Amino acid sequence: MFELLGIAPQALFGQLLVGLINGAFYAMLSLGLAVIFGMLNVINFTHGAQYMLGAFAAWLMLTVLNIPFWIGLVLAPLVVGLFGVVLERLLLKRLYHLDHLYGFLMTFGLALVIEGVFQWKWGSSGQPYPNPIPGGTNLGFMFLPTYRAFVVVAALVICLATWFAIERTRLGGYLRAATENPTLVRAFGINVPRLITLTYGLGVGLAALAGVLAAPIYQVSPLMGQNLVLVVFAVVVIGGMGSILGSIVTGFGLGLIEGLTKVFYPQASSTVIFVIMAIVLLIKPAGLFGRTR
Amino acid sequence: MTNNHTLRNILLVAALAVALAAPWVAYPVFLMTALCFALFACAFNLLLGFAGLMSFGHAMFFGMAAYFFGHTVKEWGWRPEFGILASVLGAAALGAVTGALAIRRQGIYFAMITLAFSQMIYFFCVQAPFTHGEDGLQGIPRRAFLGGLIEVKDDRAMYYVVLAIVLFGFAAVYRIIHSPFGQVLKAIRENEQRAISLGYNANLYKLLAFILSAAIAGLAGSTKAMVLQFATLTDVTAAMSGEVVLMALVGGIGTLAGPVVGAFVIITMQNYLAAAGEWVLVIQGAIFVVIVLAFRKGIVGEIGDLVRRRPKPGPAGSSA
Amino acid sequence: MADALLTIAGLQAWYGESHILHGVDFEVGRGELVTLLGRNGAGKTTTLRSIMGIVGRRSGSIRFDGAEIVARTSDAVARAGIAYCPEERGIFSSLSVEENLLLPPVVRPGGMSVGEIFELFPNLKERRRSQGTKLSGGEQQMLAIGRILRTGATLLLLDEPTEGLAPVIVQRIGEAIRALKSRGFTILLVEQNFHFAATVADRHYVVEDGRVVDMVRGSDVQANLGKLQTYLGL
Amino acid sequence: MRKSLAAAALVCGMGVAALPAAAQISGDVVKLGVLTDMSSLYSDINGPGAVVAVQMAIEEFGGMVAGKKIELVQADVQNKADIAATISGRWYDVEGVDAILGTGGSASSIATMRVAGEKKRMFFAVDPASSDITGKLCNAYTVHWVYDTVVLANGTGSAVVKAGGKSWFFLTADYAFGHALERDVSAVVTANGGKVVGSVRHPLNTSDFSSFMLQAQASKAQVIGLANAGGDTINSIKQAAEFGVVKGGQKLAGLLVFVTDVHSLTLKLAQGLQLTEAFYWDRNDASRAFAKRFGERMNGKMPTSIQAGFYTAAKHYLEQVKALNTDDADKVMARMKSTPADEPLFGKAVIRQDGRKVHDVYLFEVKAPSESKGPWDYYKLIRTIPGEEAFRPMDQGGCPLVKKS
Repeated sequence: MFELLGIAPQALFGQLLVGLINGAFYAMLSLGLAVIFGMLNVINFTHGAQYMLGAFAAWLMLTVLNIPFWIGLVLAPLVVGLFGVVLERLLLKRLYHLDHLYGFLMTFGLALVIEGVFQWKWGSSGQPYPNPIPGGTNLGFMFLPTYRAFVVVAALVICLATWFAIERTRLGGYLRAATENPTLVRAFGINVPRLITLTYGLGVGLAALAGVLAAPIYQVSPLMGQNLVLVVFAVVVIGGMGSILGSIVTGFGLGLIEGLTKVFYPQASSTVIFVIMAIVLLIKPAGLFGRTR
Repeated sequence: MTNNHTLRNILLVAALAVALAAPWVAYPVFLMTALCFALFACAFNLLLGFAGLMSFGHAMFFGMAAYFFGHTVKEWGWRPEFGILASVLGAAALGAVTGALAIRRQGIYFAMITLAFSQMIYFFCVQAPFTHGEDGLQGIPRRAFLGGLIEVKDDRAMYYVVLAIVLFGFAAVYRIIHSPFGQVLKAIRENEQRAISLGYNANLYKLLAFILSAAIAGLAGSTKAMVLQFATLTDVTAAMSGEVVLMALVGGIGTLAGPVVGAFVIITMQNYLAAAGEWVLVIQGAIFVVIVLAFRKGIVGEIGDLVRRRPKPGPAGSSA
Repeated sequence: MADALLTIAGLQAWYGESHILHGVDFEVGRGELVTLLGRNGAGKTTTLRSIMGIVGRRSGSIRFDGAEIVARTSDAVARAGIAYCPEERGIFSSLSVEENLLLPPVVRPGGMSVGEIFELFPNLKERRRSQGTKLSGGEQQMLAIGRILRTGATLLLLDEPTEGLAPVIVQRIGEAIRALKSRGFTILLVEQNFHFAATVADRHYVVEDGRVVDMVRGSDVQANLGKLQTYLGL
Repeated sequence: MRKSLAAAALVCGMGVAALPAAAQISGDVVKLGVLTDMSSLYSDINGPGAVVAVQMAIEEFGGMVAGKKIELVQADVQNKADIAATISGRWYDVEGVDAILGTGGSASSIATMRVAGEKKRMFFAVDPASSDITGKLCNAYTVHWVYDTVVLANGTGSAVVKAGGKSWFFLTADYAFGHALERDVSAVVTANGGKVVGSVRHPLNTSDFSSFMLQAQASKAQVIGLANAGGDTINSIKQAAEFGVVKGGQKLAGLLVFVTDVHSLTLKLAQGLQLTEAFYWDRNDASRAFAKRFGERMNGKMPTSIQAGFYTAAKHYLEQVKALNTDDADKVMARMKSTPADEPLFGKAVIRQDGRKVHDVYLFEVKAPSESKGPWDYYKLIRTIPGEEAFRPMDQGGCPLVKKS
């Protein structure tokens, strides 16, 4: 059989596919983080905790209120997004005129509090979320679980819908303009503070949506998003800050690269993104899709 | 201003007295650890507070220096003072390499490049056999200083050695900030273009600041390894890089005393809040939120304001 | 003036710790075109920004169309019917020309239609799909003025619309401004280019050190030329 | 040198024993310290439950031993060796803690061990897995209480090979624990006539294992050995089910699985998994009674083997103090090592010269949902593995305390 670097090409194809699926999560998470960073100038260190909140909200809805996955998929991000709105109104809005270091300290502290409270209440080993669409298809080169196929499609749809909302609608235009020059946009009569609140809610909702999608695959545990922010922010930086398309493409792309690393040098699979980030920043300072302003 | 100077001198003398008496009141190993972190935070602050460069990977210098120290002293049988010297040089060399690349970018990009380098260093430390991975490089012997002149088996004796090393580090930071070099750094922080147009090679200054900061972080890391007799992966993680940012922020960026106070606050929290068990992190998180909302200039910054009683000084006004 | 659209009295403004305006007083009549003249740093731009509510802190009185607006946020000022074209033009690079044009929301009826704006500035129509910042300086200025005409605002604040532009473009901007005036817009113009200002304005206020120190009618400009040149350091 | 140390300790012990029989309790209080992971990845396995377990042991003594009060202090080690070293040092030196139980991961446990050795106080290594604790790093004041990597290998590893699982593929967490486990199990597998066809090392705290599942499937190995722990193990098992690994005819061997992990996975996903534990709450009347009391305080959660270990370690220590009328570490240690223990939860046990506590361990299989009669009814016993067979013989560990005869 023909082999490439010791791996059968068909096996490699399977690896690329699962890499793409993981990339879907990066894409959704980095999208939210990028939108928030663009608008609020805050690296939302609570992003991982909010991803966890999404998964937990769906799990609580299922176990306590008997709300099925498909409704939870819509409801949980709304609830968590609303929680984000409250956080923004109560706390984050006090920081916009300050250096983004304070945003880091605040969101980092919030993440500790949120994760700690969930840890206290539900312990560390996580809660089971049953797979809503079990089973799968044998593609010949691999067994593809139906749910994973759903995730990658759903993520694509969500990413494209977000892209469309930001790049092609009026509200998205406000958002892009306010990212560049919030003062002027406000002087045109647009309620920028409300736009910021909405943006934060949207970003948080996206994180929560990714969390709900993750719940049936990974264990729903309080620390499931703990180390995610750094990786996801690296994706944003590689894609080019402020570029929506960049976040999406880079998210999927890095999923692929990480997937390949898991085959050829698995130990390094959590480091490879940072290596790429360093190289990209040194060669193309504004990221792959970023515009230098 | 004279008033402030007198006050400052009184505070300095008082702080020194407290530092000398401390090991007879508090647990010396805890104090030594906190001192090492204080120096680490000062090194970080030298870069952020005075050169305006936010490094998100400073743990690589701190942690690698600890490994350098452990390896030279334990495996090669070096004397501790040479171990420290080697670690400082090693950290400086690492700083030179990473800094030369990182300073080509600014702001958040600079932070992300340093983060990327520190993640690579972390990976290296997980893989390299000499670090003993998750177990850590344990059981570094405590050897007498200066060829047997200063015995350090006793924790209190060790404390005074550590105090001397750390004070030396503080003095170095103080000298750097108040030298013409430090003035140029501040000028670059305020307005890089103007500094360049005045004929300063801004990149060279930034690189030097980065290397000095790395070296002092290395001094702190190796001293800590000497005190605790081990070097572990914790010291090279991104979490540790984040912790030092927190120390500087909590204490007050751009003040000399701020990072020291911040380090003591955070290390004390970790050690004494630990009894709160599962609530440690929640309490820590809540404190960070409160600091941002209410004591934004950090502990030292806020106290400085109270003392000066000025309505609204400029950002990062250096005090102390 | 009996029919003042904008009346400013005792306006003070600060950026952080620096006190920029020390009590500005002037008024603009309905349908009038008034300029603020003065040297660099006199406080002209700050006056416009204070009216819009985008300075650090301000006090005094700004009455617009009968209402006190000094305490309003900038979006509320805009919705009251004041539109602002900043000195740096503020074209958004992530928006196309058309998106830039359509960005400011309509705050009240009576604004110009997109078609009318394209008539006024035909260049924009040709380049409607381009990225906003890919336009030439003159086109960007046209876009910056054009986009605030749709909103139904009655008072336009234009900050140095001719800065850095070639004379032929300056001339076209001048024509456009006169057309806007004849269409009934009230315009408050900040200008360094005194010769340009003289061709379009009804009245000129002279700003010095954060205060209005003099007022010259358009018809009296020739008579007061020497005085004005001293003010402006020409 | 080592001999003379041991001799000195012995002489010292005899000398003190000759003194009048008044209680020799340092600081007039017997103080236990629980230092473990309270807030992070493994806190369900040890954590707050460990503190409750030690409290229960103290209460059984009525809070008093040898006429003195028993006190308990606790702290979160936060997965940092720094904190383990400073807190344990402070506890021994300043707060007069007589015995520490804990202390989480291997780096912090090894750090605590060294402090205990230096201060000559008791340390019960209850939760770490590293077999080096009673191997080349051993010291005279540390007892390794529940399990180690060798036990896991000898238990699950040999059982699975003997049941016909001859070819293995390892999914190994890329750190010391995972490497040790893979190494020890591989040795057992080869010794029993099996072979290792491949392995993949994943970074600690990986959440997605799909790529590794494909690799494991491609290896065609009969058994996929999970040389990881906690969330990594849970996620591996969960995703193995998702990718149809077990349905495809391959078997999973969870090398370190706790009852809380199974609870978190649910029987549907965990069924059929074979695992080795030193304690299971439903094994006998005594364990059930203990678990019932524990559950009353822990919201109905059943104790893990680690939490049970915290309980028995505290109890065993206090019994020695009671018998000897002293909390002198050397004497307590000498008695522990010389007197075999027999207690209801872990059964007959000896504490060897190298600090290893040796007791029977059990090979369990996780029940199918249909077999389970109620909450937490998860395991069925497959085989009892005698302690001597399960643990590494003392002379193979390389512990310097062991006299070469």
